[in-house]
Amino acid sequence: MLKREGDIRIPAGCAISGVIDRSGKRMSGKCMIDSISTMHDRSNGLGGGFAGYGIYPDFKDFYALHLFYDNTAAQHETEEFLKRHFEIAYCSAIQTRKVASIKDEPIIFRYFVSPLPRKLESSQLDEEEYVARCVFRVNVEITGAYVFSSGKNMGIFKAVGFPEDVGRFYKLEEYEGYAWTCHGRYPTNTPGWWGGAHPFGLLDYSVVHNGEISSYDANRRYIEMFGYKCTLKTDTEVITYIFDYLLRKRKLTLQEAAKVVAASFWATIETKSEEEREQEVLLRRMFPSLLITGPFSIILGFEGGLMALNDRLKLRSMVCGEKGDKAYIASEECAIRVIEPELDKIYSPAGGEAVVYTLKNGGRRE
Amino acid sequence: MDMFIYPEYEVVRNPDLCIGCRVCERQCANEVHHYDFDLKKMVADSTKCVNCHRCVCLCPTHALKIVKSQDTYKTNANWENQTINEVYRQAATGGVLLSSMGNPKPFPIYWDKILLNASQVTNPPIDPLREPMETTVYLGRQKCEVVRDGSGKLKNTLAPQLKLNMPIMFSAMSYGSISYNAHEALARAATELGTYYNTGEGGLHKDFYQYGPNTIVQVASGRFGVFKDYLDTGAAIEIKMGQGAKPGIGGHLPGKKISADVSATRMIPQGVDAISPAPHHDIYSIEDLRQLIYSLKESTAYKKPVIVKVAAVHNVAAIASGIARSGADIIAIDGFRGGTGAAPTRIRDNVGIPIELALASVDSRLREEGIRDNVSIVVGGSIRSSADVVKAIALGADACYIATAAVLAMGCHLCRTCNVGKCNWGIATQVPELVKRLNPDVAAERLVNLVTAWNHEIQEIMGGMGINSIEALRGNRLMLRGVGLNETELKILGIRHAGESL
Amino acid sequence: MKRIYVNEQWCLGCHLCEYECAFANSGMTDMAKALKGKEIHPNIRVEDGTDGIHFAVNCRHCSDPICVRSCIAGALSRTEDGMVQIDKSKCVGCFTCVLVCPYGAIMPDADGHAAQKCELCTRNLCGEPNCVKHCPNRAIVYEDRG
Amino acid sequence: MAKYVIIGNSTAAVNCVEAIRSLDKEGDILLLSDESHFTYGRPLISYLLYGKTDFEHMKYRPDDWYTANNAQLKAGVKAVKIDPKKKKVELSTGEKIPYEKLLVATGSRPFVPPMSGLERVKDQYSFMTLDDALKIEKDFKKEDDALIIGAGLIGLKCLEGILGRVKAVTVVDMANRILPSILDEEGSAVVQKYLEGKGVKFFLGDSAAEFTGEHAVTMKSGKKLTFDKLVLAVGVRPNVEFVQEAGGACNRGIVTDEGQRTTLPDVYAAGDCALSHDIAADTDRILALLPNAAFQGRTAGLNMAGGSAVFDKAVPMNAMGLFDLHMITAGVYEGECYEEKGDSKYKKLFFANDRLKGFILIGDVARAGIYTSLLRNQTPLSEVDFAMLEKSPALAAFPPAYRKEKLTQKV
Repeated sequence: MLKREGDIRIPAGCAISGVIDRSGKRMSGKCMIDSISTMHDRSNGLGGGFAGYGIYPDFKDFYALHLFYDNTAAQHETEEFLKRHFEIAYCSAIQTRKVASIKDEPIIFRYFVSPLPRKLESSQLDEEEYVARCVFRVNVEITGAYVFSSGKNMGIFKAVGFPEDVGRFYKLEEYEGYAWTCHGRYPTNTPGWWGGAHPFGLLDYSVVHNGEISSYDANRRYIEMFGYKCTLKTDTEVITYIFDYLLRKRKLTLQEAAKVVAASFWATIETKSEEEREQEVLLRRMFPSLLITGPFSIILGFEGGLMALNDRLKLRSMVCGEKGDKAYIASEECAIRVIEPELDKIYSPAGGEAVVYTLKNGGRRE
Repeated sequence: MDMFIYPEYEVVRNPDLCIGCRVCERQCANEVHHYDFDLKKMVADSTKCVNCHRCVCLCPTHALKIVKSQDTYKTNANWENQTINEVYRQAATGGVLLSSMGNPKPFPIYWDKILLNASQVTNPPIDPLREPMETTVYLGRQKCEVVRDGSGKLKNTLAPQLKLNMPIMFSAMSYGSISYNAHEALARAATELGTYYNTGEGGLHKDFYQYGPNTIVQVASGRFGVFKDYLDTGAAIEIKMGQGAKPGIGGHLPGKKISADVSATRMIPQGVDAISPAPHHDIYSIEDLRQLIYSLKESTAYKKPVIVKVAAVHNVAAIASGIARSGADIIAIDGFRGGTGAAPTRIRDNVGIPIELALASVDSRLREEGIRDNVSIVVGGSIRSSADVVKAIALGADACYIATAAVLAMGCHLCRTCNVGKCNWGIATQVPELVKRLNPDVAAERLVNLVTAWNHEIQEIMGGMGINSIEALRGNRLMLRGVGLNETELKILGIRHAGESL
Repeated sequence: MKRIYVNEQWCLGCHLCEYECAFANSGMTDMAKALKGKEIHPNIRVEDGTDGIHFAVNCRHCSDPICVRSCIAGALSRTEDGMVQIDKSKCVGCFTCVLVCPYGAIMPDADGHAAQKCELCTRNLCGEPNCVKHCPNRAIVYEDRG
Repeated sequence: MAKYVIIGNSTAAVNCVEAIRSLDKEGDILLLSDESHFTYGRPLISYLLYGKTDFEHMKYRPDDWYTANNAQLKAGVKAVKIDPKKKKVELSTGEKIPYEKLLVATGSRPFVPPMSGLERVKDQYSFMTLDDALKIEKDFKKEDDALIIGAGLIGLKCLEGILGRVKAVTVVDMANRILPSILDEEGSAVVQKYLEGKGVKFFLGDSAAEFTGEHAVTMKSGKKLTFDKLVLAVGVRPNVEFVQEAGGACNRGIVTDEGQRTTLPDVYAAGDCALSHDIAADTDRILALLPNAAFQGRTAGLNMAGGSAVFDKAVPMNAMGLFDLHMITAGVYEGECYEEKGDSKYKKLFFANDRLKGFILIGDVARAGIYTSLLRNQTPLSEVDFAMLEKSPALAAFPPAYRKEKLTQKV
């Protein structure tokens, strides 16, 4: 019998796409559905998903937890847990529509939460770490429950199915965000599980990824030293944790994190200016086990922006396009052209070259 | 009268091929061969033969071979010939049996029960001839604070590290146990390769201070040749707590090997036995070790990483955990098959555990405790090939120590009689005429060749896995699968059985 | 020009070079067949000195070769690139060359009728000096040292 | 006009040409020879008769030597006079050849002391040139008895050449031993015994009183000998007359400096006509040896072409083979002596004042050049392990620094 994510490691080939309006103007999720649907053949119907940023302006100070439940027992147990740790501002089932190709749907719920102040204080953790640990506990300890989105003013929507169907399933045309990413999955040895679809998120970080990294177990075994639990055993999961670790915990910049994950070759570093050389050598020496090898193209979503990054050999296709304030990232150019035929600029970033698009009014530091 | 013991190996000469050049005679320090002027031919006395193959290799007509003798006692699976002979020897001498080099007994070799992965379809293999394939390794503590200067630039808060061009270093072999020329060859090869060799516990000959940037200086229980200049000269300092070939046992270099030069280098009298105590008498506990580590760091201004070398013993994971918390930058673990210039046979053959299991348990333990990046792990004790190196790194090692392979490259034929001091290959000897047989030009070149070849193979294997930097291989146990291993073994190694999917 | 140089620091006195030389110049392909039961007359000779000193000596291919100047028959000559060679058909075996060579590196041949000397294995099938190739300790090398 | 004119076409002349060409690829070279042959190894004439070589193999240099060296040979002409003022050489034909630099390499000629009745002997031969040898080759018959007057190098090499061609050979010499110029008395006896073993008859300490007929001679001792062929090998005289008549200094040979310059401007001399300074005996004398002629010719050539060369290592030295008996000797036989004598071995080393003065090796001549080098370099014996060298010539006896210099770098 085929095992599902978490029992075994699932490599997958895929399609990714992303868009951001740097002016902060919000777009409906429909553009992403249109974009990803052009790359239909890069998916096999075993997973699709979206992440939207800026979609919950009314609850922007609350962590939006999206959960899958296999059954109501799991839901009860989880909600008990959530109540013990959070103030729940609002909770409801996530609205979906019937789509013929989307089957066996779990119970899908959304909670806007804020840590209980006394609990948070006694934990001696910062707020984000507190939330992250709670997410891990639900995912590891409660059978049949799975938190698949946990950031503020952002949300991940994913399912087993072709991505365009998933988008319609979640009625994404009704959501508006300043940035979107999406993913169509082509796993090679799983029946596909809802939780295993992309994007993978932790707090406000979300990752869509096309590739199959060869460094997986080196990365996983390292990152797990810092409290992360790779329950899905997917590349996307470990990549998300790596960025969370480097950006949130170690306070690296996006560019620095990119130089850890897709480090320049030693020989390339040799050719750089002394200052760059020192910094890059230092990063490689500090975080050698977070170097990711093997093919990948990822879009990292974060509060206020998107980052596109390829593996250092650029073993996966990925292009970036710009039109006015809008910036696009996709596995294939067609996925951009279909939603913006007239681009100011389109190019293919080099392997290891991080492309960061942030909101003009200040997103995160690069 | 001593019991006559039929030689274990016999010299066989093909009379049709022997031209009587007498090269074998001139090259055998054990005086096995001589030309008989009455018989007008070469003759050999196999009782003196140690099976070092010097004569076999140098015979220009390949007229010689050495074969296992067929003489046998009545077959007995329990009392094998060697077992019986050892009883005879001890009955005759009353002495502890001595041997050299690594444990030759047929214990399982886990390296050979582990298979490597390669990319197919979903993930491309990488061709090292076309793409960079990085094998550079930095050894030392990686854990550090992220600190920025005023301009936001990252400051280097790392502890001192060692940079290796490939994850292979030459393991400790002391000057005294091996010859001046062997030491020179190791030093020069390490320098050319961009890696390190290790002085062992015999101090560092003045002539070799020039290779200091590629030298690891060892501080062992005998403290031979340890003084300020020595510590300052090395790139790193290794505290030797134990050795895989003889855990729990000290060292004993007989006085006849303490030549004038060895004496000066070790700072001990000439001709007097050099005794390394079994323990460091200032280290009876982990906190004592911490003191020594910091003493050494203090005396070298915190500029050099400190390595603590231990033998792989049953409790190695806990020991390593203690070391990782004691200020050491690198832990070297020496498996039970590691070589030696001399060890009591019973110790060599019965004490310690395989390096594969020790490494896996140490790596897992340090990760469980979240302190794996406190230290680098270097493993030795019979790393026989580039495949062993790759498997060791995938199990969790940062780099490997090689010594037996290195002396093999220099000419050693594993006759395992280093303790006698008459090494016909000029390696494990201090006899000037024998030392001369090892031209460091040749030996260094062969060492460089060996390691370069291994490194090429490592790159090929990594490329096959789709990994283009050695960092991404370290601890990447998914790249390993066991064959013919039981559940316990798989669990300790932290790998799945072959056939189990990703 | 590449010449043979010896380094007595590494010479073990094994005398292999003498046999390899004799074999190389035997014209045969089987060493045992070439040398078995025969006295060898190599162009290279190992000197075994006192205190474990050994070194091989063969023609130095001098830049101003006294043997060539002294040869009464014009049998010895220097090739364009500097190798000292002997035309045995011209040699009458007067051994004036033996008289003058300060290295003792030219010698009567096996039957004593002509002189013989090292010609760097250019006249046999080896292609490169066989003594160098087979020296187990690189005590004999073939290098261009000017 | 030829820049360089060389009177002679043998060893000194050839080495001179090669030396000139090492410095001057252009200047015209003209060789004048009264022989009509391609340059040949003069000492080979005995080997020609002995059968160890033939006319073709006697050529001292390859066939293209003259053209390769751009040297013109005028053969069969005899130079008779030098005009050093006008810088011209006059030939017997009266032709005058101008030169810028002139080498006199005229060699020597047989010397025949006055012997009563010699004119009665029709079949008398000398043994100096290829023509002499060719004549002997043609005339001497199996049934002939040959008489050689002179038991020196020329006489005995002739003996070696003809012994197999005639019925018997008798050698007479005024001296009481053979090869007095290269052997000591004991050595002479060893070689004489060896030659007697080959059937040669010696009459030593005796000389021809009168040739009483075409094939008969009466010795001073009164002994009467008969012969079919007579070879006169009493001695040689250097051809110094050109230089002498032109006003150049001559003693028993042409006087030169260490650069082979005669006292005449731009006139050089080399070979058997020129004096050498024998450093072993510290005396000036003719050293009629092929290597010596070569060294001198080369030195002269280099200097003629504008170089600055010196030849200051002349020592008497000989490698001599008689049938299968080889001997190598050099220097003078004075001072202390180390000796080894055995059945097939005769070895004497003479030394004094911390220097090797001379040596004699008969039979085993291996590596004799190492001894010669001690002599030529005047090596202090205290710097070498002479005890080891006494046993056999070995570089191991030299200091390690010497070996390093000689064996590990270009020499």
